[in-house]
Amino acid sequence: MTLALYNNLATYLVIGALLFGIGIYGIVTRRTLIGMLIAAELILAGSSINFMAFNRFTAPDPVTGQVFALFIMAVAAAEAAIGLSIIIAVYRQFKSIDTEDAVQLKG
Amino acid sequence: MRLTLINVVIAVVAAIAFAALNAAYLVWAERRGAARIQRRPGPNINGPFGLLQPPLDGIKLMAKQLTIPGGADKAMFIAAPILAMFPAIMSFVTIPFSDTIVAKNMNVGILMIFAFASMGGMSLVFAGWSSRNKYAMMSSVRAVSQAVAYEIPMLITTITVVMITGSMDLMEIVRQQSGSILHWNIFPVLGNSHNLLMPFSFLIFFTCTLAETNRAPFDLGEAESELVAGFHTEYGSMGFGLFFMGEYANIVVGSCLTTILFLGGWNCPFGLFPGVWWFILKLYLLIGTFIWIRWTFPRTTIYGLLNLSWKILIPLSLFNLLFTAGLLKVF
Amino acid sequence: MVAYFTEIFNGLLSLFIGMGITFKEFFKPTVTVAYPYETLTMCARYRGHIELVPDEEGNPKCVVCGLCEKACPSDCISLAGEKPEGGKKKELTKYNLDFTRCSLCGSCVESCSFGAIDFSKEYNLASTRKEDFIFNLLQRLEEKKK
Amino acid sequence: MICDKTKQALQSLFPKATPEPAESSPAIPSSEAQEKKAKAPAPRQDGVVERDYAVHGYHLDAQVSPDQLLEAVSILDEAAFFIESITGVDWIKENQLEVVYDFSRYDFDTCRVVIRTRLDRNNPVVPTITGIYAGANWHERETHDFFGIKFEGHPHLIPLLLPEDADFHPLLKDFKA
Amino acid sequence: MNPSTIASPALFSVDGLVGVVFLIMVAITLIGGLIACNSDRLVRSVAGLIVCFVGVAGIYYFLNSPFVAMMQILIYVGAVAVTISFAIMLAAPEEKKKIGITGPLAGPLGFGTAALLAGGFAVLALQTDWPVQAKINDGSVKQIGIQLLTDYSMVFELVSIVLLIAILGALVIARDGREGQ
Amino acid sequence: MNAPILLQPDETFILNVGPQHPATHGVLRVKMEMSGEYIVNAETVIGYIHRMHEKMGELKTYPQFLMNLSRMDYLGALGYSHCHVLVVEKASGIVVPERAEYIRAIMVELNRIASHLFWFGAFVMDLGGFSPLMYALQDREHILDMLEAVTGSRLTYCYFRFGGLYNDIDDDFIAAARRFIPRMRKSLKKYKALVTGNIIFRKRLEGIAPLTPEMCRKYGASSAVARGSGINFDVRRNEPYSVYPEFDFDIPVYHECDSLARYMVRMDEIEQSLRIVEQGLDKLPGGPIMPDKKPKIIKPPAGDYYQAVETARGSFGVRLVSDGGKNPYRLKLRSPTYSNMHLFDEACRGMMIMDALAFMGSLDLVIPEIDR
Repeated sequence: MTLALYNNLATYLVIGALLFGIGIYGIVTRRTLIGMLIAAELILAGSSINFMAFNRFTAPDPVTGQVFALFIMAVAAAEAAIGLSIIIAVYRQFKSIDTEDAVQLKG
Repeated sequence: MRLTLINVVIAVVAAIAFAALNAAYLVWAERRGAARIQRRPGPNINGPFGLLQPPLDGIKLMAKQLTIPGGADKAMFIAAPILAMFPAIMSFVTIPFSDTIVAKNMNVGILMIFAFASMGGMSLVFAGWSSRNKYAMMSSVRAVSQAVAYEIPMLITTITVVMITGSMDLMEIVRQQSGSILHWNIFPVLGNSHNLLMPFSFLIFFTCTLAETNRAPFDLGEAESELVAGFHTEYGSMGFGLFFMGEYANIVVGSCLTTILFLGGWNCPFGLFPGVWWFILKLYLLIGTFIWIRWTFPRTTIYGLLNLSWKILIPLSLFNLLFTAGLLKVF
Repeated sequence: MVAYFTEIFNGLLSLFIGMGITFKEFFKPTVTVAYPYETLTMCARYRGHIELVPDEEGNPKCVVCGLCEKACPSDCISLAGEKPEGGKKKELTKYNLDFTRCSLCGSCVESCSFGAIDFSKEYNLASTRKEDFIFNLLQRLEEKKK
Repeated sequence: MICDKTKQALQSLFPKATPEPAESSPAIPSSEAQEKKAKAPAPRQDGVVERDYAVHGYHLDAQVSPDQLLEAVSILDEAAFFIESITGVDWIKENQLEVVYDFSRYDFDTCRVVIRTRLDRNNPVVPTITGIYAGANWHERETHDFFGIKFEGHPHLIPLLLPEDADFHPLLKDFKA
Repeated sequence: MNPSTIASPALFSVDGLVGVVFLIMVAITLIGGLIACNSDRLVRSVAGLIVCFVGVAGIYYFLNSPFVAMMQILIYVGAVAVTISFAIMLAAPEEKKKIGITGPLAGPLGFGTAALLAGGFAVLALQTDWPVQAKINDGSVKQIGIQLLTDYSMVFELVSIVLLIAILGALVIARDGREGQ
Repeated sequence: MNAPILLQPDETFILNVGPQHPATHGVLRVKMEMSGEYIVNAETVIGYIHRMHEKMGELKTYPQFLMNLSRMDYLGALGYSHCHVLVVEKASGIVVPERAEYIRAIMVELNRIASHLFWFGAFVMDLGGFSPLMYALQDREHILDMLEAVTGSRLTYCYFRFGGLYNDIDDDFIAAARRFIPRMRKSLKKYKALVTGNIIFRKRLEGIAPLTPEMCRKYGASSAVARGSGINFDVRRNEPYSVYPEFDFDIPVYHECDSLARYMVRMDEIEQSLRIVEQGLDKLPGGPIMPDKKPKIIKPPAGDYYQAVETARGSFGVRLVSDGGKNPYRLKLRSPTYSNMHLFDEACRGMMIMDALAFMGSLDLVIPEIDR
């Protein structure tokens, strides 16, 4: 049975859920902004997998999910660019990318 | 599924063998070629024309101890050279050498090569970072900016070709160029587009290939007069050997891609007897040009390299893209 | 705009010119000598380490005046001689050259007014031991005589 | 021409000695008697002497006291001389160290100027000229290495050519290796 | 498509090997994800991220869409990971700094939350009886292109504007800091 | 140098370039304080192969010290010997036969070409081009062959003697030199097309490391470093010595002050040296190569003497302080690269490391000559 898992929707959904969980765990426990960004990318990947899986197994239109995954990628790329430029700006300001050190951001 | 899987397994093995053999003998060719250009004999002691030099060098490298510098990130230090080889071998899987010699033809073949080529840059970053060596670190920073800068014009130029052929399938791209040299994408006089700017596309693409494979004159990552040996300063033994093989495997992949996209793949220039030999001939002519260029020019600077990409290649390739789009609309 | 394109064009042209030159060189014959397999003949004035010059009978011409020893800037020559019983001239009993310190300046040969020492044409001297380069020139001369 | 001007300027450093007598002072009467210099029992007096270029290879030879040094060097700097070298000479018999500054010119108005100053061998201290000629830095460090002459105010007076921990001064005449 | 209805193929049959490859892909995805979130050096995190995304790309390949799989590698590995590692090199000169948890409870709490969420989703995924569509997409790029330029053309344009703004914004933010020096 | 200079002094790291680094041409160490690729501060550390030639000079007699000079600079050895013999001849009043002076000039100029050729190759190799080095070495080999046939050695010649020469040149040498001149001119054309005109090469050097004439003066720079900064200074012209006034040659001067100007000066100098050799061969007088009367033991009268010559690397000077004895009382060797190298610390601030190393190459360093 295990070797036929690739033909099963639930497998993909579980993988997506696990990635999502890993991402959430990372976001909570990570202390640096870059670490958080990496964790956020994992969450996005988890949701992408869900879209792709539904696209493969259940969607009436066979490309909708793929299009969504592509959009998620575009948004993730934009997010990475903006996020990292913010991180660099924060670093320039505080000489650290540790969230604890950047508390002054709260104003 | 049955045949493809076996094909993939065979292909991966064949690709590794091809890459390793190529790497070994391209080193020999490079040394002989450089020697000829400099009017020296080059390696000529081991075997006829020094042909046994590469395997002996390989044995020497394997016999050496792999030293890991203190303070280095061990796991990544070991992983980096493997990561350098991996993308090139994956790319071989989808490269069609002829009508029949292809491991797994994909309808997104170009994309696959670019996807894996983009991983190559990361291996330099990891190697440089994990060595804990300032020269290696500087080299990896250079490698990143170089990889980013040259991927863009390369992809734009590739899109130009994809627009002409209307396919990302490498075999389909070659098939559309069948016939004489005038059908090839480099001079598409009789092809499905009459784009006069294609020779320039070819030049842009070739330049980007040089830069993406870290070859002279864009070998800033291992600029020996500045960074000693760059990202592989701390590597010895097969770690160095893998980087070396990876570099040559990347050259082969880059040349294969250039051949397929612009030089008509396995088609003959006169439209006769297409076959794998034409592909091999073109491939090695291109690689010869790589070697020829390396031993002719000095190295660029890092800002010269970035200026070339952002100020010359990207505007020109974008203009070329628009021109091609307009041409396709008109005809 | 025109300048932009002329620069690109001229740049490309210079690159092709350069490649043309290396292409031409590619087909020229090699100029190097595969050293251990082929060797060059040394020119007549080549200055190797010094060697004692024999007279017609094969004995050293040296008269043990010691000028070479004095002329040497690096003190690499040490020689000794003694008057044999009944003989008029001093005879050479020891002539050592410490080649590890020699800088091949040729002062010794120049200082010799009897033509008793000369440069050898040996150039491929290699050894793993320092002692191999302390030459006993007298002994070398005797070996040559045989 | 620039030689004369520089000579005038340098001579103004020595108010009490009138220009010509300084040259014919008993210690150094003329360039012909130069040979006696080393053997002369009394060290040379401060002053400017014009030398025969064909014999000595320089035009002006000025001996100044250490506190006049900066002034003399400034005169040369204003006259656009470049620094050729700085070195020392150990006059052990007179228990003195001499610091020799060579200056020359880039233009065709050739004039080589040598400025020397004599120091007590037991306490050789001389002001640095790195403030005027940045290129004196290494030359002074080298002179410090070889003679132990201290250049007061030098920004980085550590051994240059000798090992970092060298505490010997090899060009002193009483140095034995 | 109830799991129980599918017979498991033999291990050394072709289908079985495909299954093994799939499991390897899943494993490297999860292991990569764990490395990305748990390593104490950021560069290792990036390496984990890359491994994870290569695995995700493999999973996409199994979902019959090689195009998205390749785009996943191209964009995430070639662009996002490179950018992140660039940022690490620019911003984190001291790597030895402890990147730990924010408080004594944050670890267990984070783990609890994550486990709860992931477990919930997983249970939901396994319990629901998903409607099954027999039609399987052919993974063709053409279809995606047509969809992008017809049904989703507005979104497509908006995404390009978002990307443009992101690039400009990133440049502005990064430059501001530099001029402040 | 279009890139903005990103100087963040609080985020610098120290990069040790040397003593075993492929770009430093020997055992030179530069401690660079870097901010990314930019140099904030540099400190050159020299002296790794210091041999105390000056003390050796004091301990040896004049003839014994002769061969030390050629060890100072292994690429342009003859110029250094020339200076030493000139100052001792001047001090002891030895008159050198005209033929010997002509031969000296020819030899020194050939040696200068050889040195510049090696520099050319090594410089292009610093910039990453390897083949020009081999081409330059091939041309240099012709010169070395010629010099070897006359002097007996290839690199560290001990050819000049007080009053004349070690031995005379023969017809073979003259024929070889005459053959060499057109061949070298042809090679120069090749270098011009292969290297000088190359866009990559020019882009790397144009505007890099501008040295103002004022800075050259403060550091006492000479040779191409000064002439590339618009200073028309060549000891052969400014203080003519030997038979140089007899020759018609130009001093190449460039006003761009950048690394390319320094490169161009040296390449033009090769051409000028060829002209000198050509004229020297034409004008070569007959006669002896050693003076008729020469003191048996060299004992210059007490006093101090200075002689400067233009070697391949710039204005080399020997200050001889004699006390009338057999040994010099003090022998100061003023080496040109010492002053030229000193510039580097100040000039490379704010430069990128690759430009700084290109700049270092353009200074034409020979480390034994700095360290003496």
